[in-house]
Amino acid sequence: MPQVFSAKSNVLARATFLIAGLMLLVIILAGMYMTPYTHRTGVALDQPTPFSHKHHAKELGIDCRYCHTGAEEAPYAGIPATEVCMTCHSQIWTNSPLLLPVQESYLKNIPLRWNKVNKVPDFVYFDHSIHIDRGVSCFTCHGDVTEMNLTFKTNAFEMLYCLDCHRNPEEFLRPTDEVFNANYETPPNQEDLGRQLMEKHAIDTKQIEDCWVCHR
Amino acid sequence: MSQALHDKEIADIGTEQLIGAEHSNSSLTSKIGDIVLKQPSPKQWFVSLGFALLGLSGLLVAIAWLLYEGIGIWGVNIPVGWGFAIINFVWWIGIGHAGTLISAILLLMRQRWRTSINRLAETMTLFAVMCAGMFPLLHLGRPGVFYWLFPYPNALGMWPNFRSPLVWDVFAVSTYFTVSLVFWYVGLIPDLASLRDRAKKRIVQVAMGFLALGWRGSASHWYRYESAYLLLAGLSTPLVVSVHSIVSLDFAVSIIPGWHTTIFPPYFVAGAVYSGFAMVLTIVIPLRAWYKLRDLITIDHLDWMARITLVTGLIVFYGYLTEIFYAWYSGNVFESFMMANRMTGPYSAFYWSLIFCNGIAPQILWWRAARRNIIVLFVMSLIVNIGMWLERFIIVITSLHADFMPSSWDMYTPTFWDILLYVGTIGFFLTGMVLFVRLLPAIPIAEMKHLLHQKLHGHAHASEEVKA
Amino acid sequence: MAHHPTVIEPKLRGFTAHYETPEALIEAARSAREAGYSRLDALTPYAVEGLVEVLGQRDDTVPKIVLTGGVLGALSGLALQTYVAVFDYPMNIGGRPNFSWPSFIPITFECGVLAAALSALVGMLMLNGLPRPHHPVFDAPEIERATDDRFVLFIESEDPQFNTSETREFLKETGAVSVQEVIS
Amino acid sequence: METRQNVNRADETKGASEMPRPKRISIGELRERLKSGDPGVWRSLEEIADDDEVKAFLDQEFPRHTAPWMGEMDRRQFLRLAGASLALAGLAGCRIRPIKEIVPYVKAPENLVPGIPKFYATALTLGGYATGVLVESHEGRPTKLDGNPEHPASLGSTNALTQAMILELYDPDRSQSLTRDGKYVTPAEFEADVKARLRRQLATGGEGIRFLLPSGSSPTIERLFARLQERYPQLRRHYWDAVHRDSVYEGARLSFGRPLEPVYRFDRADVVVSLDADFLFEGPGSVRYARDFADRRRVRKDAPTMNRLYVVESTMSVTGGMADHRLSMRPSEVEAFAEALRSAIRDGVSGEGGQNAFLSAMAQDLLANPGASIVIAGENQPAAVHALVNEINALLDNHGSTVQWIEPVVNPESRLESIRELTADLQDGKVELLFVFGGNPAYDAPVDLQFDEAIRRAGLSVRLGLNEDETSAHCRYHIPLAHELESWGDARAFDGTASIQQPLIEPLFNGRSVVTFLAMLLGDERHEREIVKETWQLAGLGEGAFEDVWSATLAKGVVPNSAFAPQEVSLNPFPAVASRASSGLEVRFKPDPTVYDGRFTNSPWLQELPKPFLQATWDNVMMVSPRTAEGLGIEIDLGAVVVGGAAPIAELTVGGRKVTGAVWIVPGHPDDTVTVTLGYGREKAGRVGTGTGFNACAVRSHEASWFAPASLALTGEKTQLALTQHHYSMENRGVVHEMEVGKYGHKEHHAAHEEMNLYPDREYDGNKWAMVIDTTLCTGCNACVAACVAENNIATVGKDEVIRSREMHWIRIDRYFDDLDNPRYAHVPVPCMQCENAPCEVVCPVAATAHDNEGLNMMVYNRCVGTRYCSNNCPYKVRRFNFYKYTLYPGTWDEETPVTKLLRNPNVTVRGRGVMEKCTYCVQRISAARRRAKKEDRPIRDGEVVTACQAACPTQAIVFGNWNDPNARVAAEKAEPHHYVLMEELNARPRTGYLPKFRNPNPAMKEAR
Repeated sequence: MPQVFSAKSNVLARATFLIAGLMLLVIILAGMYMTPYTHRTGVALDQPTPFSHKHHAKELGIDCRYCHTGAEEAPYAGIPATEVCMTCHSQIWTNSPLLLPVQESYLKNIPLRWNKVNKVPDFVYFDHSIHIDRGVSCFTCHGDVTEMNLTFKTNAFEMLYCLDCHRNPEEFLRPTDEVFNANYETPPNQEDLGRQLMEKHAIDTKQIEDCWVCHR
Repeated sequence: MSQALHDKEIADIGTEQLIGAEHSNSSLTSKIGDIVLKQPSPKQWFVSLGFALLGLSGLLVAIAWLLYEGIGIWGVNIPVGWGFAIINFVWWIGIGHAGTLISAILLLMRQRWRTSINRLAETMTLFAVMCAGMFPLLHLGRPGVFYWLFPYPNALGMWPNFRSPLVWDVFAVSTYFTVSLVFWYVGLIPDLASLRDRAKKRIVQVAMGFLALGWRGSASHWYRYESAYLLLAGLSTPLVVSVHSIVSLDFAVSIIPGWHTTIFPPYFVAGAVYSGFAMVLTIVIPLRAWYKLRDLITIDHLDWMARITLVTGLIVFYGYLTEIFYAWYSGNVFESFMMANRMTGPYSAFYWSLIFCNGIAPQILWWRAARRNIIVLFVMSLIVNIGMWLERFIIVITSLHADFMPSSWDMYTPTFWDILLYVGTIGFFLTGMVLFVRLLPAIPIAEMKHLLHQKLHGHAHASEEVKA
Repeated sequence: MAHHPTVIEPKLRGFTAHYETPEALIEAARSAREAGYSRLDALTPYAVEGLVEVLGQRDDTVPKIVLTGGVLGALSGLALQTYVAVFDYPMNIGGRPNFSWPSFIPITFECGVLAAALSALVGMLMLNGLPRPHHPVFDAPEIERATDDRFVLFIESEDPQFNTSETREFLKETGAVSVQEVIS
Repeated sequence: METRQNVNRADETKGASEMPRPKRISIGELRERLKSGDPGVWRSLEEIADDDEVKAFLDQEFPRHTAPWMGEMDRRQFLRLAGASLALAGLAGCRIRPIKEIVPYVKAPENLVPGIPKFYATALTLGGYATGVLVESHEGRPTKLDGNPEHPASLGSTNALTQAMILELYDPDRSQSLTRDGKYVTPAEFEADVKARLRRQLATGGEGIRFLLPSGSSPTIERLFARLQERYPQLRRHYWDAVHRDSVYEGARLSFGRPLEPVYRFDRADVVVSLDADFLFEGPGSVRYARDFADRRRVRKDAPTMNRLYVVESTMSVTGGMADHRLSMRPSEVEAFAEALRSAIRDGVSGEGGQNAFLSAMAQDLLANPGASIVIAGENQPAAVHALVNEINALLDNHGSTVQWIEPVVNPESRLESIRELTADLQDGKVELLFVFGGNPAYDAPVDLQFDEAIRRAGLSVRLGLNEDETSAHCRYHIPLAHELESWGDARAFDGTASIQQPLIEPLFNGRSVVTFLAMLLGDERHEREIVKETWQLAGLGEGAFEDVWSATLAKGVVPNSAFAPQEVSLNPFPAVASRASSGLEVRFKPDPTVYDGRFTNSPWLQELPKPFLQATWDNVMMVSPRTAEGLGIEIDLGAVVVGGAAPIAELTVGGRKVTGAVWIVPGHPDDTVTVTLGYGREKAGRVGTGTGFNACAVRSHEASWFAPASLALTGEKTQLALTQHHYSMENRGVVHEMEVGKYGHKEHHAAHEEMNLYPDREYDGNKWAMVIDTTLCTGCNACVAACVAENNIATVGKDEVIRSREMHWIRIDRYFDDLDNPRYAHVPVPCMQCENAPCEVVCPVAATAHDNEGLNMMVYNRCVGTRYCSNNCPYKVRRFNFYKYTLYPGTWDEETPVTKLLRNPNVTVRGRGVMEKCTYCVQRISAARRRAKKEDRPIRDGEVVTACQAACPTQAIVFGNWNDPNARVAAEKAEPHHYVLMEELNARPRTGYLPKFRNPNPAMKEAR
């Protein structure tokens, strides 16, 4: 009887088995790698006008709260109303083309439409004010915005990301008066400091790890 | 074959007639192999394929509409959160068990009569488990995220809840399927090889050759093969018991009167085997007629299966009686109401037909005449299939529809879509079986030869020792 | 895995001898061993007891593999559950303790069985050097009967004892139905 | 809850009123524009839709209305898109784009911080009587109503109807535009037309001008009418309410010579006798009455005593369900009973056995409590009964103490007379100009008057209404009426206390309020706010600069000391009445417990609210007693394991008029009586209400306004009712522990099980949330259910789904009774028990439900895969499953009419298809309180977290709080000796507990219940 398969087929046959196994592994790894947890950060989105946090917050030293007024009392930090921009820009750079959209918005009473850079899903209830109040700095989650010419998100707000901090806040907490300080240096004894702050603010990881803290 | 030789066999294996007298090694190879390679399929094959495909298309429609519209198209409600889906799941899983039992447990028990029907039974297991496996996925409110039931690293930092019997199910069922598949395939390898070597068409040669993995029946291969096969059997035996025990825990772990029962695992397993054998009979009886396999699947095989059916049937019936006893003996208001409600409540008709199907009817199998009467056996097998489905219906529905809070009691009525999905899975199952019979050796060739050899030379036992 | 020669020009690979019954084959194999042949193989349609012992090819590694696989599987199953429920994300589920070991038994068991079964399959195939769709012996005439009703003894040409004329003679004497050259 | 002092209210509204309004254009122009596609008219949806700006807003915001998104939206833009929201019908296909946008303000309104709800005080009226409410508003969207603790008619509680008025505001079926004979006209055209006719009336002093109004108590509207009257002295006002109180005022006339309004002081009454009065559930002040009544029934360690309630009634009412002793009789027999009671009280008690035994024992009880008892007669009883009752109260020295008389809050003239006269005048062609404000007379006026036909006889009929209903169909003009939450106004409560109504939102559908409309007739161009303000400037609001007092009053929601002073009354005894009791079957009309007189027929929330004692939804039925049913050959096995909803259809004949509807058996209902409720069988109610139930008004004639001889016959057909409870016996499962108040402290049969647990106990050292529900106080009014629906974005699923037992209510009121003919009822509100050893959690394969550190049973919707295993394993069956995408269902129908999305509570996820949901103890409120407390570095105070059901409950039967706080009310209630939990033997350790149902039977009448 003649051979059904050529000599090469032996190698082939075994190769197929190996490849199948490898593929499985690759798929799993790829799946893990492609989770948003590691992705879509550091990408600046187009905006109606190329607003530079670096210029305003760093070079001019404007405080976060001047524009993001809600941060301290409300769930939403808030995006400044056009009139806030116009408080200065009605005097300076009045004829800069970059500011046309802003002026137009102000005159025609049509809001600017910014693209959302940092967002969490609808079923996540995030409250800026309480984080600020407990000593979580803006820069802890949003990265050093004062170095951004165009704004991008530095962290993907995935559940694990939030859990990192909700599980061990001591690594991130700041004294409340340092929350808005862009030039804050994390002290070498952060761990101890963090624990003191947790003590002070009665922060209980047992409590902030509950599902209902974010999902309702 | 000479008359003398024939007499000798009779002497060898007494009255037991497990393999036609006239058979030799080559005749076995050709008889079984030709079903796949040469012999044109009988018209019944096409008819049954037609029905099967009809059912299959029904399944597809039912699933499509389900995914589009949502669980609401079914009869489920609050309080009866589980309906046909889970009933069918348990039913199918149960049916699967016969396959493993026949091929694994009976192998360990040295029951020679298992050979020749075991391949069919194993295949049945595979398709039954596939049918069963569909339901837990489809009955999810959000089938799209079924994979949350598996533990895998993810950006949520979330894991399944390993305390939940449903997660146990995921592991049990997938393990059960994988192991059964391996067992089935390993058993096929030598037969695939002999088909490869008999095939005339190149394409068939390649196909069979590919699946046979270049098996050439080398002595050392056979040795490792046998020990692996025996080990698989050894593994499947506890597995098959664990699987239906775990399925029964879906109910037993809960607190619902009628579910919260310690006797569930044993009597679920018994029930599984019970229904499984019934299904084997339902499949085998027509098959051996259509393919003229009466000499390979003999009346003795059927007799044996009937006996097992009877035994397991008795265990199941005992289970029912125990339930009734507990309900009375516990003095628990919920338990006793549950039982009273089963017997006299709105679903009592189902309960009593269940008692008939699984309790009364099987008693006829005490009589040898009945066991060896094809018609009786076939009807019996159907009754048992129905009975076992009813059992799951009673367990799921009557327990839920009137449990703790009288204010929440309500009825469950299946909808058209419930039924279509159920019929659909039967279609899927048949399609699988029908195609299998045509495409792969439905009876293990090598093992039959081995059986034949033992039959001709009585030293079966000596050889078994060596094997073990 | 068994390494295998890749060859171009056909040459003699050895002889195959066909027998009617397993008993005949066992006898032939035994005498071949006594004659000092070592590179032997026997091809049979079903497992023939006692053959490997005669050929001295008995190998009991498969059970060991399966045992290891099973134990490892079970342990990793238990480990996963414990890690999740106790260390990674402990939750108060219905007031149960974090380490509710009784609930972990089923999955532990299933993992064990799964791993064991898979290692049985893989172990058996690898030790047998399968898959190997191409093998010189397949070039032997009538070899297909080895999966049908013939019991075949195969003596490789690599065998130090191998000698074209003598080996053929030897096989004839063992009562082979037919002796074939394997050329591939 | 804080009430913001709302100083800048005025500016905001001014600002709002500056927003672009549609230009008034002529039909011709309109046609042009409809062709050209210029968005100028609200009604032209697609045009609006095509307006890029609007579309942009809609696209932008609507898909996310369901989530806490509203952060960055400008109030005015919001109002504009809200107004145009119907346009979304065409745009519903919005999809969430990978990149979401943020739309900040252009000019941020002061005093509005996105994400922080504000609470405004206003008042809503029913039958003219005001109930003070606090409205929760998110970025200008009113989302939830709660009672105003400052308001006498509420004291912080509400009933189900008030809860549902927020949905009435967003009802997508509200009329959108001004029409003449069903075709759109511009307001300009309409005003021109009307003013021309008014001018013609000047000559005749306006004798051709008629107004048909529902009861109202607004001083401003009175003032405007006064001004109209100056101009048109002959102008006449007529009144009509389907649920009228003629007999109350007529009774007062008979007793005191002038119409007066009774105000009852249940807080002072030890013995209460109700003659067919459902005072705990219906009528002015019922919410307050329920509170006062309950306060005398709250059996606790410190005061284990309670008042005693006798109910003699001709139907099965909520009040009757609370009775310690109850006697049911045919409506016409009550009069005789009252007569007998009067003589018993006046001439001393005599007679024993049967009814007399009941009567004499009751009379003795009354006589034993002079000045501390109340006898109260129902609105549906004739004036004679009221006169008799007034006399009885006088004999018992109750006047002035427990029964006070004040000047009528609403116009006391007889509604039946008033509408009869109007109809007559219409038929005589005397009516030139007919204005129909609100109400729905074409549907519910006495059928024999054929008022609907009569309307057409008017020279010009103008309808001001929320919906284009039956009445609008008969009127020439229909003008969209602004909802009370959209307009300025004022109204008085049952005791005369005045409140000022302020708008929470610009009119969504461009409606106008009665005030604006009247002002228009007067040619008064001022904004309605100014007119209302003027009223109170003239009336005076109290000391201090008016502007300050004004805003203070707005913030408070109540005009200080505006309650009417009690009047001195001198009683003229009532002559003996010969019993006019007829024999044979009688029909008894009753406002529907959920859709009232039909104004809520299009409210899915109320349609799906189970009706007390029926547990039926989406239908009204003819209620009969078991015996009567037997007589009629009706077979409904109320004892069945599962009582199906298949109800026989019967034909009810009253005075030759016929109506057919479903019959249902109500244990405790008087024999030979059939109770039918109003408000159903409407033809033009809207997408939800049209075609539900049968129209009782079709047999409700002028003479037989409340009850009449009738006959009932089965037609042989059957219909399916949507019941929410299918088994009525407790099956000895101790769901309710009943005991006589005398036995307080005696531990009876049920001894507390020893706390045992296989597992080490979990510690809850922080807040330990718990709830206690007092079954003695629960009247089964369903206010909690409605409040829960409103607070938690709970979907309504429609009749078919309810029939399939898929209703979504997180809290339900189970109703049990012990006997068919003379039952005792028990109501048990069942929310999630928040078990510590929750059976549901263990079985969830994905840990979507687990425990938090405060012992709450969390349910995470976005994790749920929908196995429904948790529900199966829940012994209390409190979990609810989204079998379909219920956001597409009646009243939730977001995808079709996104306007209802504005109603969403942004702090509660809207659940999608295939997920389980359940009561969360209003965790969103807990969370808000926790964050507030944390910021102030203090623990959460007791009473700081109030669950929606607790807030609404008129009798305050629900108490919620931190069990670990020794001073918390809930801790005290948990410590009550008779506190129990459901199915304790399951050791699920529920956090929700119950107090037993105490009864206070009269020792003298054990046998008669």
